[in-house]
Amino acid sequence: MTYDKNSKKIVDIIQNFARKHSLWILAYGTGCGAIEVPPTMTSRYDGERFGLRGAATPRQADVLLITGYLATKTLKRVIRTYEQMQSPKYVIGFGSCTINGGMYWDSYNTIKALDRYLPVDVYINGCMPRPESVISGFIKLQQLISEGKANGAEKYQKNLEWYRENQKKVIHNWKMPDYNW
Amino acid sequence: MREKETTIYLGPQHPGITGNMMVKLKVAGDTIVKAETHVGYLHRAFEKLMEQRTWTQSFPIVCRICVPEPDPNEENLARAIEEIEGREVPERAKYIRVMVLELARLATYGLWMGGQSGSMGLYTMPQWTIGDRDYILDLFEELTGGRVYHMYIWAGGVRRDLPEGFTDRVLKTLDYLENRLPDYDNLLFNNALFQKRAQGVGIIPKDKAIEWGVVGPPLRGSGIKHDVRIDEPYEVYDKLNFIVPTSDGCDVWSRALVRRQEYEQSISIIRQVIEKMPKGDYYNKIPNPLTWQVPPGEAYVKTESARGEFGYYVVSDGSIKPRRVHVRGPAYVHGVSLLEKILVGANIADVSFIMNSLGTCPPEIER
Amino acid sequence: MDINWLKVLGIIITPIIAFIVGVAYGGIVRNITARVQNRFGPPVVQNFWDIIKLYSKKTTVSHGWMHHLAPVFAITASVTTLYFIPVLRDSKLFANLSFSGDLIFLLYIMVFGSLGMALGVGQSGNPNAAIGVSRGLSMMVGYEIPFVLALVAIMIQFHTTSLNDLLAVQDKFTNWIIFQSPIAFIAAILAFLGMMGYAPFDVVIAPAEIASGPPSEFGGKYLGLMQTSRSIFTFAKLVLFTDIFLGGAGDFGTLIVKTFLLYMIPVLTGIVNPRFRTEQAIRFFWKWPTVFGVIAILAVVMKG
Amino acid sequence: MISIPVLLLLIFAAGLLAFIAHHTIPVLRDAIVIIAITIAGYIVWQLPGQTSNVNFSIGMFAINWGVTEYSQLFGLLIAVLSFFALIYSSAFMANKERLGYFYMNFMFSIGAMFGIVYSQDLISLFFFWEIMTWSSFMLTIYCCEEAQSVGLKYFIFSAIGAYSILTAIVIIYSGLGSLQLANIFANFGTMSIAAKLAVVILLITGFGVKSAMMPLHVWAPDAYKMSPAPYTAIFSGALSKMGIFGIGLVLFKLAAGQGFYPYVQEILAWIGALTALFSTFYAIFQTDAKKLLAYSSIGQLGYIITGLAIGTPLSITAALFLTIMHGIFKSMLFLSVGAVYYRTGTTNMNEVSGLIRKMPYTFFTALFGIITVAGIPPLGGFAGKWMLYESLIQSNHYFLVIVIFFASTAAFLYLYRFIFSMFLGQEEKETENVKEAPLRMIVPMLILAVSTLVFGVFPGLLLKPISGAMGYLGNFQHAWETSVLFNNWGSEIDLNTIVTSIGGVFIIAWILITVKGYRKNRYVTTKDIHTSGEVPTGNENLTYAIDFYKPFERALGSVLKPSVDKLYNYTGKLLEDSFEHLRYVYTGNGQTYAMYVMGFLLILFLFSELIFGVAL
Amino acid sequence: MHIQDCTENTCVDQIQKIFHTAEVEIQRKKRVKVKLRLDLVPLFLSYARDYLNFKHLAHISCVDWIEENEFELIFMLWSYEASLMIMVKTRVNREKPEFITLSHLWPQAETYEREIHEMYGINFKGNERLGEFILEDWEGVPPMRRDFDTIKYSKENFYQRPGREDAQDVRETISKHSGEEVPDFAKEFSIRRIEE
Repeated sequence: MTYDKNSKKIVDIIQNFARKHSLWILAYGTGCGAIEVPPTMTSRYDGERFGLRGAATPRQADVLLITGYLATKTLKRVIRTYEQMQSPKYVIGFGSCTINGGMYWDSYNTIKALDRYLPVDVYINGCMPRPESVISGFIKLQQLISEGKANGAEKYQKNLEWYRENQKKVIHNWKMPDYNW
Repeated sequence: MREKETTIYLGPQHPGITGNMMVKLKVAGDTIVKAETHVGYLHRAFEKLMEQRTWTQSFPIVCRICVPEPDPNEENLARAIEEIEGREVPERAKYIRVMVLELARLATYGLWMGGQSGSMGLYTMPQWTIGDRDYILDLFEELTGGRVYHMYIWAGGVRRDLPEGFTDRVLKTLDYLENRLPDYDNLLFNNALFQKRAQGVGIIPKDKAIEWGVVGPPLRGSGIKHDVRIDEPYEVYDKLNFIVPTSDGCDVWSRALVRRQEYEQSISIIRQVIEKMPKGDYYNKIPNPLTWQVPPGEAYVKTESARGEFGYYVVSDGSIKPRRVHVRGPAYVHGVSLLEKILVGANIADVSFIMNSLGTCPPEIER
Repeated sequence: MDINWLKVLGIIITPIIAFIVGVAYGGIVRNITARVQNRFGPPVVQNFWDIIKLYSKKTTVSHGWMHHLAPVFAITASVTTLYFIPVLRDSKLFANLSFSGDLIFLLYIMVFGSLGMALGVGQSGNPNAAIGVSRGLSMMVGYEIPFVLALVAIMIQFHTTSLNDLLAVQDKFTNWIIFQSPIAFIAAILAFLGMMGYAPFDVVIAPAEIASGPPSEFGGKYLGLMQTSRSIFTFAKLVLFTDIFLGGAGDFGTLIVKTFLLYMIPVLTGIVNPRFRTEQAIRFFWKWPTVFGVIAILAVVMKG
Repeated sequence: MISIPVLLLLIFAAGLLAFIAHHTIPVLRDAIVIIAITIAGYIVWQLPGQTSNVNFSIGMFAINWGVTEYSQLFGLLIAVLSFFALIYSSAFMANKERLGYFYMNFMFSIGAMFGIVYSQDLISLFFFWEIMTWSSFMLTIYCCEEAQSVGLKYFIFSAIGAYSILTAIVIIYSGLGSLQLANIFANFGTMSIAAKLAVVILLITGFGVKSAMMPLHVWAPDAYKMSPAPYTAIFSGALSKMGIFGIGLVLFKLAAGQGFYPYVQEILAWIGALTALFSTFYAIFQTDAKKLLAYSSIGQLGYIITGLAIGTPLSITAALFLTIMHGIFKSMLFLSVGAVYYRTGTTNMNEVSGLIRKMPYTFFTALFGIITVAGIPPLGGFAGKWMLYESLIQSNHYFLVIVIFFASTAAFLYLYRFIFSMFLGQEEKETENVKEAPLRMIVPMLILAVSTLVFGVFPGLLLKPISGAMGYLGNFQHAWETSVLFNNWGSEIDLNTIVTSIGGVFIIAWILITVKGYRKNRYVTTKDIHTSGEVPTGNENLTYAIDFYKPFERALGSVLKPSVDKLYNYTGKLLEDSFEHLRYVYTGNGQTYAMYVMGFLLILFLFSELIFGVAL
Repeated sequence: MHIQDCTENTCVDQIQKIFHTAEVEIQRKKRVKVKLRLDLVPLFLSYARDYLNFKHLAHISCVDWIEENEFELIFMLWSYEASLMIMVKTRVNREKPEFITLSHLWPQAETYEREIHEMYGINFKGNERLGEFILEDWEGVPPMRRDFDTIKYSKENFYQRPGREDAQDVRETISKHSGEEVPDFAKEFSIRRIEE
């Protein structure tokens, strides 16, 4: 399905509207940014107002929130988890360390640029980002969805080889099931 | 040949895990036969990075070691440097440090209450406590500029003085938190269901608690009165009045009770601190941070964090960079060897519950 | 063969109404929960967006044909249950197939969905899902006892197994069965708590323990169909209880009020309680609710 | 050519021929038995038209064989199940040893069952009963060495049953001077009350052994487990029904109308219900599929006994309906377990899993089996269970209905456990090369499976003959017409409303979910599951199998489990001990056994005056 | 001999009485530093645990003194009764680093040893769970050794996003690259405060 802004069908508009208003975040605290997710979701900032909700397993989730730096050990799990999610799926890079390594730029165990390994739809910067900026990141994602631009899953599928090459460069012992679709 | 028992991966991507770690469970039915903790998902090599940074640059790093409660890390590093260097800390800075540490403790207990009840499906409690914890973070934000990571406690004092009227706002927040306590009690601590689930679960016998190296509330929940604030008073804790609650149940319930009482104690400590806080310098100036050399030496300093004894072993070889900073987080023992032991025989429904009661925090296990 | 077109119409629109009401209830419940939790909560229509989103997922993972059929079993059970319950009293349109809406049949068809779901869940081979099923079926055995006891007490008291007869008995406010046999109502409502699956009886879908249990391998349209079925089933159960104990409803306004009030019982219990362990939940049902059920039967039998 | 002696002769001769053929021309063996059972089936089908009874006498005993509508019901069940079981066993047993022995005993027990149902006098009934016991005993010990002790246990219980029946026969003979069933039924009321009660209790005990009534069930799980799968199907499907057959006769032909009848009814009904309840609990915690099904079988027979004992027209209809359905679905289930055993070599549910893709038809059979057992519409079990509940409520047996309902709900647990462990769950390495069972095994299973659907949708097909059979038992015809089921939701022959609504919704939902984006379905293996982001290395066991119902076990915990367990262990140990002593007496040798029987009869004759006050 | 209330001084005396070769000093209040030969350490630790009542093993640490070609192992023991900590230090040869496990004395020592083994490559004989602990599929020099250069490693192995060398606002960099607007974080959300 192509998302041309001019030739959007009414079905697409409804579907995108529903997608936009129902973002289920996978319960995966990959890094220290996970500490700002509970405040975002709980009573003070109340992310549920925007349709955000936790999802327990990747099968049910829409958004993979990469909360901060990824150790290579975690990267492997994140890739596995991402591939188990069901399209359309979105990745939000959360915190400076997903953008350029942040304060761990010289660490031997963390990746420095998330979008080399997974298709990132939205980055939220800061170390760590305040709940307000997290929500603003989600609103940005919602905008992208309603415009039909948040198609990271298709990008990943199309450029799978490039992503795989990058992933294998970091994960030395690549023993993973294939991404079969 | 496949194994007889079923393998269940609790984590890293699991709603019941605290942080990013994995407990590989072998279960027969829903009883755990063997538990194996796997960590390293959050390894950022802090200790290696600190060897690359100057002493001042290390402060932003250490606070990221324990995400829920970063201040004991700063406190530890600052005290270690002060001990090696012999640097004096102004009295006011000590009081401010205690205030910050206790506020951090309150915030962590708020998070813990949320986690503990969230792990057994009481989702109203996290909504309340984490929302209320945010008011403490507001104070931090005003004081330090950061909600979570403060980088406030530095060698020689604290980074800046208290803003105008800050203590009043602290007191106001404390009043609010204290008024919320009856609500928490009604919802969680007086809830018969919580008692039913928590009693007799996750037992750490008293003698084993000593043998296994348990610290903090789990140790006090097993009836051993050990608290760094009393046994080895740092800053101004020896000038403050507070009790160290203990409980003899050895189970999740008694650990919860200990934390519940400490919550009140912390509020009272902060009030005392504000009352007794002297005027004066807040900072004993360090030399040019870029060429600041700490004389050769070593120090092991301890702080009582909300989850227990936080130890730092710092070695300086006289250069501008630390030779070695070794962090001993409380969860280091709780999360790996202790968890593996007390999960055996537990019900699968209680894994997350027990983990929360131990205050497992993976980033300080692997750093 | 003459086809009763009114009936056909009823058959078509009843599930749709049940779906809309059920999903809207879900949204309202999320809002009420949010208010208790000191926040605003999502819009009331949030659950509709969720379900539409699930249906519009582009890919769906399936583990085989039994997995594929699991939500079908679930929705079959919920829609059929609804069909055999008189939704409105004395209504031709909404009587559906409940010529003699029979309690025994309902007891049966209500568990059909659980078994079907369990079979589909089983094919995924996820141990968490299997644990969830094991918990769910055990719990079912738990709450069925007081529920059946309560229903049998009512059957004895009114000498009927038919819902329509029960509705006929409750012709005015004071004749509601909740007033006529309150003990049976207590037993039934406690079982009802377990049936609705809110805390403290949400052992089946315990996220922190078994990663959402049975649905953990379901996503996209499967999860969407399951949520649809859950909404319909919730509504069906509420209508059933309203019919049995609260005198049914003559019009939709009354029905909404009664079912909503009834729904608030498990919801509000759930908001302020943690969950039981499975064995604690089962024992709970085998303790007081069962005692109440037995008392209810004994009371009826003694009376004559 | 269509008469009972021909039928019996055919079966027994086929058994002997198969025995001989196995040693000379093995190919003929299967053909002989299948042809024989086919012809036998035809004969049974045609028998009611040939109403002539067969009378002859051997020595002092007058032998009388005849067909009633009641016996015809059972005769047809036996014929059909035996036919399918024999076709199945032609593939299942193909490479086994001692097949002559197997087929001979198989045929003998089929013949004996025919003999039992068509006997019109007690002597031939007892004679065939003993043949049945013997042949089934032989097949119980057929498989292996371990089966010896199991067989002995079975044999002891059978002997208890046999002696009970024999004693009853003696009492009847001493009281009435005739062993013709017709005479007995007519004149039973003239006997003394003590003798009548003794006869009823003894006969129910005797027949109850075969139908595994609760205190007498101990032999059943092990014997079912040890016998080869095709025979287990007969064992549970048809042979246990002989007990039901007998109990039916005793209740309605002998006990009915006597003063103690209501008490017998109540006690028997409760025994049946408790049998159902406890065997369900035991079934839940089994790890062997055949044992699980055996306990399930005991439980189902409990329902049937309860139904019979209640004695209202509707309950008897329900009981007989369940009898037929149980014959079908339990054969199906045992046959499907047999198919799994054939391919994997185990019936331990912890060892096999994920066979659904490898053995889809077997799974289909098992699925239909468990849905039928669970009594869920639209399959066959529904109408029977429904009528049972309704009759219990109508006859004010409220606590019975609760116990039975509880047992029935708890049955979901073991049914799910059974199908989950074997067919669902992870596909494991050990079962990688498993194929679907051969056609000769699949076809009988599938036909039986489809028949449950047919009888579920059109219960009238069964209810009509059952109604006839009930006409024989008493004046109970057309009882089912009083049921709500057929008044409100169906016609005389089908359950149109229920079936249409369930089927309709099911099919519509199925089409909707399948059509919508069917191509976008991504089919993945069972290894591709949510393992919290980890990738299992392959040695991990991801099947949740052992202690499946641990929470339930724990919940039962102090309430029920230990006490019942203790009781069971205690009685079990007591029995084991007594077997040790009995072993000296019963050597398992036919001649000694015959000698004992003769001795027992002699003693009875000699002391009858002392015991019964009547000289024989 | 069981010492209930040992202070710093009695503790030092006690240790020196038994371990003559040990260098014992009071570092500061509540800290006693003991330097020992490698082979005496297990003996000393079990002595301290059983006789001096230092029940709590707080810490095992390791420092790489690459200049002296030695690893330093540091054991921290705490006595609940005496509120006293002793720091036991010993040196291991860097070429063939070996020590024996303490997991029979303190179960949690196993975890510390696993980490030190992974990070420094010291082999603790008798510990069965040495192996992968924190790192996964690590090849080469144990990372905490001084001769492992983390900057070089990370530059070689990881893609470094250009533009992070000088201190600049990340937001501007992003917006420069993708041409998007700078995100407006000042957007108001209705958030409660205590004062209100």
